Amino acid sequence: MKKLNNIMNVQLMRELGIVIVFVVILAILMILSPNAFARPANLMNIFKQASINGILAMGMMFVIISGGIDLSVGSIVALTGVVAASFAHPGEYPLIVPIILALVIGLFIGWFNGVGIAYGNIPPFIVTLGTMTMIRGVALIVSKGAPVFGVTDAFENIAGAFLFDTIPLLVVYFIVITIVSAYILTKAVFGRRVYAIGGNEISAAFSGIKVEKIRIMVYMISGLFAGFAGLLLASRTVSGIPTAGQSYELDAIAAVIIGGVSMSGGSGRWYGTVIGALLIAVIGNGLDILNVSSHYQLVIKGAIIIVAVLLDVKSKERTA
Amino acid sequence: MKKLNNIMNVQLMRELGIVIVFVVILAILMILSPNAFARPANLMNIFKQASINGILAMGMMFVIISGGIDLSVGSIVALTGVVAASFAHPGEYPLIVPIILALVIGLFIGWFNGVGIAYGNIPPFIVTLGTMTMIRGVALIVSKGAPVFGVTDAFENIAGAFLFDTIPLLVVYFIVITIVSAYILTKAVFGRRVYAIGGNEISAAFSGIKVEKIRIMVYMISGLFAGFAGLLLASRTVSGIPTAGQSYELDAIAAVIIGGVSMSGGSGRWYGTVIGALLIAVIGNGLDILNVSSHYQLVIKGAIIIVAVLLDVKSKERTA
Amino acid sequence: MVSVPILEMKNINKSFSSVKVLNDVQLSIQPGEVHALMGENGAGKSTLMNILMGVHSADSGEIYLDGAKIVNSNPKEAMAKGISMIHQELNPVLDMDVSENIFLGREIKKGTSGILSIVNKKQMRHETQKLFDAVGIDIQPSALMRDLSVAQSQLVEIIKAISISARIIIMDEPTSAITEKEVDILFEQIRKLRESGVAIIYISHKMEEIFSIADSITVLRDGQFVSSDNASNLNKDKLIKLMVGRELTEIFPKTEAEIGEVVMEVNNYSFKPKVRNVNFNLRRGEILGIAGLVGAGRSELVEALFGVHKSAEGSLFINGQDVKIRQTGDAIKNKIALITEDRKQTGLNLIASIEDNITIVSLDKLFPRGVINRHKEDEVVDKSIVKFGVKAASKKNKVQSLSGGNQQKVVIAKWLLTDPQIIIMDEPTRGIDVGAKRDIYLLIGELVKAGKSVLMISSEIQEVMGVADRILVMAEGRITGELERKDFSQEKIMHYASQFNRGKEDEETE
Amino acid sequence: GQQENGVDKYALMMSHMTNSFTITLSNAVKAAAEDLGVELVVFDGGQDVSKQISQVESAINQGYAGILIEPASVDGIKPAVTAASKAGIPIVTINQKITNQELADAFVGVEHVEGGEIEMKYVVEAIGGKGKIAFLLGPLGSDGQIGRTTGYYNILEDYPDIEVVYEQSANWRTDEALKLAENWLQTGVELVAIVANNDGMAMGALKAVEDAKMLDKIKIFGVDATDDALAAVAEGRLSATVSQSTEAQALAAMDALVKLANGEDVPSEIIVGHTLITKENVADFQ
Ligand SMILES: Nc1ncnc2c1ncn2[C@@H]1O[C@H](COP(=O)(O)OP(=O)(O)OP(=O)(O)O)[C@@H](O)[C@H]1O
Ligand SMILES: Nc1ncnc2c1ncn2[C@@H]1O[C@H](COP(=O)(O)OP(=O)(O)OP(=O)(O)O)[C@@H](O)[C@H]1O
Ligand SMILES: [Mg+2]
Ligand SMILES: [Mg+2]
Repeated sequence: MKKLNNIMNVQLMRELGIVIVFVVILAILMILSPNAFARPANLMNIFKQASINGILAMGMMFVIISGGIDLSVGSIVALTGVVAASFAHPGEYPLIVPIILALVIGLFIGWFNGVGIAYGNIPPFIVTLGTMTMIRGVALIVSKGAPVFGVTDAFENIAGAFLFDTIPLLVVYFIVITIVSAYILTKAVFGRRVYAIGGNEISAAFSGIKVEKIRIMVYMISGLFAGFAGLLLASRTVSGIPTAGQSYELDAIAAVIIGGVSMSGGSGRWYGTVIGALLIAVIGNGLDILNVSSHYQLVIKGAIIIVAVLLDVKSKERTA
Repeated sequence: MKKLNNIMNVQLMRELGIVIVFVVILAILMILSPNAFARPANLMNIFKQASINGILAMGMMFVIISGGIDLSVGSIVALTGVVAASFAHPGEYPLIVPIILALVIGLFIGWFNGVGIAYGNIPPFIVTLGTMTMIRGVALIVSKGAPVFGVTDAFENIAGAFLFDTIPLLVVYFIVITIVSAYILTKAVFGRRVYAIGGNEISAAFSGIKVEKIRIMVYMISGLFAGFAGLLLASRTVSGIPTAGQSYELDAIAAVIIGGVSMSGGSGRWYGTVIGALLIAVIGNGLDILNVSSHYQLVIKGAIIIVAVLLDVKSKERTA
Repeated sequence: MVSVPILEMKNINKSFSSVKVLNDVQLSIQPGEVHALMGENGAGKSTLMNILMGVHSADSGEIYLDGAKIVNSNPKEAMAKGISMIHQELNPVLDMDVSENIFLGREIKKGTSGILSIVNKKQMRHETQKLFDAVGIDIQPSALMRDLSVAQSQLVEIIKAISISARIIIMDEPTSAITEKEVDILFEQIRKLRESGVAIIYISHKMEEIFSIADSITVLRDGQFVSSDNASNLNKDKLIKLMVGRELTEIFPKTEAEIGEVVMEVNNYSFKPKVRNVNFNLRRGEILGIAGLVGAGRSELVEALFGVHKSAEGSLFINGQDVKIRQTGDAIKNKIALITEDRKQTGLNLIASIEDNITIVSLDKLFPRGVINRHKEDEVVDKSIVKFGVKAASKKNKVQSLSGGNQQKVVIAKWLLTDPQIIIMDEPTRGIDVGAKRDIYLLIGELVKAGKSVLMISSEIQEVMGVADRILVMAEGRITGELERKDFSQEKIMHYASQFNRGKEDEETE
Repeated sequence: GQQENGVDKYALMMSHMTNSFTITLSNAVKAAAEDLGVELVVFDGGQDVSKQISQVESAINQGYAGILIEPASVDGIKPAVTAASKAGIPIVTINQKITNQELADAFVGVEHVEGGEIEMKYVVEAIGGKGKIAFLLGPLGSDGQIGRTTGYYNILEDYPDIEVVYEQSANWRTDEALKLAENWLQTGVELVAIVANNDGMAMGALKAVEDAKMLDKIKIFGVDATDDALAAVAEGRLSATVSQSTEAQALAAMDALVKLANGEDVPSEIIVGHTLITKENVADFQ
């Protein structure tokens, strides 16, 4: 019995290292700023601020577990936001049109990335760097370089409304997408295959897995989530901004990797990614509240990311 | 004999796929714009514009061959540029001071990255994302957020002068750094070990190679080259700009990967990286000269990168 | 002749995540002896050697070299003290050439400026060629490791280890991927080394090898020291009993199964240039062996049949039906399984759990609605683990942490879970201990008894002869001979296996 | 508003803090707050509207007496402004009007269009009303870029002999502007002026033109009156820059915000004019 207990603890520590780090950082911020940081309204606020990056990170997680990378998500956010806003002017189209358009465009770009990688055999970094550049251009062309504004109230409410008058819809979407992603990754056969192709593509192919198909689907998921994030950002900012979403891909990748997913693919847990996204939001919010000047914020933010992952790695090593 | 010839050609095609793609793109641009693009002065201009990215790419190449990634180079460029410019005001310090400072700072940041990765066991993406953020903050703090200007003519001449009145020194540096890098990578023991740890870290360790030491040195090279690039950029723009170098890391990585170095490490040739850097510069220059509008430039640039690598991959597959 | 041992390991203890894998183990090696280290899969042999090399650190225990206590904290330190090792899991740097791999970490330099001095490539290739010539191996020093076969890679590893002028050479299953011709080369080298006073620690699951080369034998069982004795005091049965803890009768138990109708017919199968116009058929309840020398194209043939190579040509009939197999999924649908020869590359996802590996091919069958039921999966996997005797602390552990033999069992478990009709096994017993080998032979027997058919590639002639009902022999991509069980003989197989020129002549007349 | 040590706390939301203009502006607002005896906290939006919205939302939770905002986007910031006015917190936009300006309590600043017009008027004069010119634009879609470029074309309507041959974005960046100008100079087109949306890009163009030894043929113009640009104007290398009268903006804005917080009325629009800076008057600004 004792042995079993031992093993369980070790396992927990191993997997939850980053959770502990996260809790410690939360605790420090609460002590430093009990009146502001720890207030429920602010905690809800953090959740809200984590949502868009969290949604992107969920898609990115599939891609990285499969052994790839998706740099195009930031540009997808911009393009889908611009297109959605263009179709959300009062009295023109029903609300469903911009929603569907954002999702379909995201899905399509993801499909394009996936095909380039799976059938073109082009490195994921190059394909998605290429689409990142191209799609940014398309967003600028579509919007003629200027933000698209004048959207309906209904459109604004997509991200701006509340559930039960208390929970921002943004947070609801984040939670729903997390649950769906976690389900697919851990319960669905598809998720198992994503891990398999990331872990050893050749052995996956020998095991009858259609590697190309899975690969394309993974990028489609990332594209779809990015399209949804673009819709949400446009709704939240009540406009489609062609320069929006710049370097969002870095934050999304960082959330995933802070959460313990390996860049080389094949491993990682969904809740790590959630913690990663929350950690990034907490740092930003906490430093703002502590009134750290913005230049020093960069230094501290960078340091916290490194130290958080260092502690995670070391806690795993100790228990290994 | 015929068979040998055959093998030679296949080998050449395999390795030179991207060279051919490059030549084709050059030819197209020459046809489209014979009077402007094809002029010797412009060709030298392209070389000049490729230099800073080329130097960063050379350092990045070592990192990627060793199986890592360095996102911090753009921020290093900013910090070393700001510091160098601060010590280059007329009548304050001898010219050697800003030069040494830029190189030492770059080297130190590279060392820090390397230690975090080799001994901290933190994923390269995280460590260098962390330093990228931190160093950007430091650059802003040091410069108080504004460009540092008022440098000596001697400082301006570091990048601005010419060799034999014809070859810009920038190009000379790029060539020298390329030669040194190529030498280290292909001829020196150190280069073998970089390939070895990138190709199979375990096997390298089993063979008695000090993997940690090599890893740290690789990041130091990248940091050193980035420090030098920062010095050159500050000299070229006659000021130290704390926001300079943003997303330079993406261009450097792109140059390396377009040149055929695999993101997973262990393989790649130096001249591929040179071609990669030149290709990026050629695209930018060609589109500017053809006066393609900024929006469409993005679309075309992204498409060319994807297509270039696709053609490279396919030509290799056919001959393999 | 008890002199001072060149190496002594005393009271070595080692645990991985609180699972004890070495318990007070001892080992004593005399200079100039070949000392076999024996034990079942997972007994702790590789772990003990990795501790000696400084790859792992022991939890407690001492190591003495020439009577003086030493500590190795990394392989470089061990190598500096004259200890080198051929690792069980091959570890080439794939994108480097052969000579660079052989001299990895100790490159021949032109200058003396440390790691910035020039590598003398020419000299390295020259020296490599000399090493190869001296033992009669035909591999180009300038060839990329990536382009070598498994067998050639293993030869390179062997040459690499013996070219380091070491006083102690550890050989952890050096012959798992090579055939008798190369084994002979290796043994010749081992004898030469022994004469010059080098001590060899030799690990293998091939009994014949042990008794032909070993001077003394130490046996481990479940991480415990069992015994250490002169080889002359032991015989095969005694040794097996020490290893397994019980007697094993009959190494090749042959189950008689009823051989029925043709289930698979292969017509004119080609995957050029490795496989040329292969024709054969396989019957229900039959064990069909494929013998041949390394590089004969046996693996490529079965890979082509399994849909791995898109450019393969030819027709295939399963139960009389013409089937098109364009991808591995098609083969699996037609109830074919392929247990590949290289478990690390093609067989397993090393960073996934034992459980995930075992069920990966059968997910669609187990969970037709696409949703995984953990309880059901656990049940199925528990059964497999018991059935195939996979030794592991938990099914949630990564396959990576298993001993080589246990990894092989996971591959077999994974494929048999798909309930295949035709089971192709490419070197299925590579790296497997005697007990487990016998279990696999028994399993093959059970399979054919249940009306399934087995196509088995093996480079161990004894094994094919012991197990198969019929043997095909391949050379240079063609089937050069076919033998019924009553006609089996080593000479005949070797005769067919070395019919080289036929292939070339055909090529020229084509 | 909430009182800590009896001093009112105000928030300044900057779109970003990474160039001379934003740094000067935030420092000037800080100085103005100090003069008025109130506390000021500066937030950096990092050029990301959604981040700026989050910051305003946080500030509303923290009980600031008033919010001064330099918007990261003229449209996108609307939800934040709405939330502030709902919470009864006075909000003033500075430097940049927003689309739904009526939601805010006041605007203090300049009109980018006017800045562009002032710059272009001087360009026209300097080149004698004809010739080929090139535009260096800020990030496409940014308010400064759109406003100033519109200003350029407003003036050019009356000058058919001036031809805009190049119009590309260098994203406010010196190095990009340098490359772009170098490439333009390769084409052999005889430019007489390069007109930049800001001084950072103007300085890049200046370097390219000087390197090509063509400063006698091509004149360079910028906006922002950064220190290095002023120095270049004084040396006669840069033809002109346009000041956004940063200090005046800051003072007026802080003053208006404090008045609003204390229940006083202020005009809903306080426009501070741009000032053209050339060699003649540069000494007054250095
Ligand atoms: N890195 C590791 N982490 C966890 N367990 C390990 C690790 N390495 C080995 N083990 C376990 O230690 C035990 C001994 O393994 P080892 O590889 O030494 O066996 P072996 O005697 O070499 O077997 P084989 O004949 O199959 O190669 C096995 O149960 C194995 O699962
Ligand atoms: N040039 C090569 N490039 C890549 N893989 C190769 C190459 N040559 C052989 N291999 C692979 O190595 C494995 C073993 O090769 P080997 O030389 O044993 O060939 P084989 O034809 O399979 O021989 P055998 O008849 O012994 O099975 C096979 O899986 C084969 O696909
Ligand atoms: Mg072993
Ligand atoms: Mg084989």
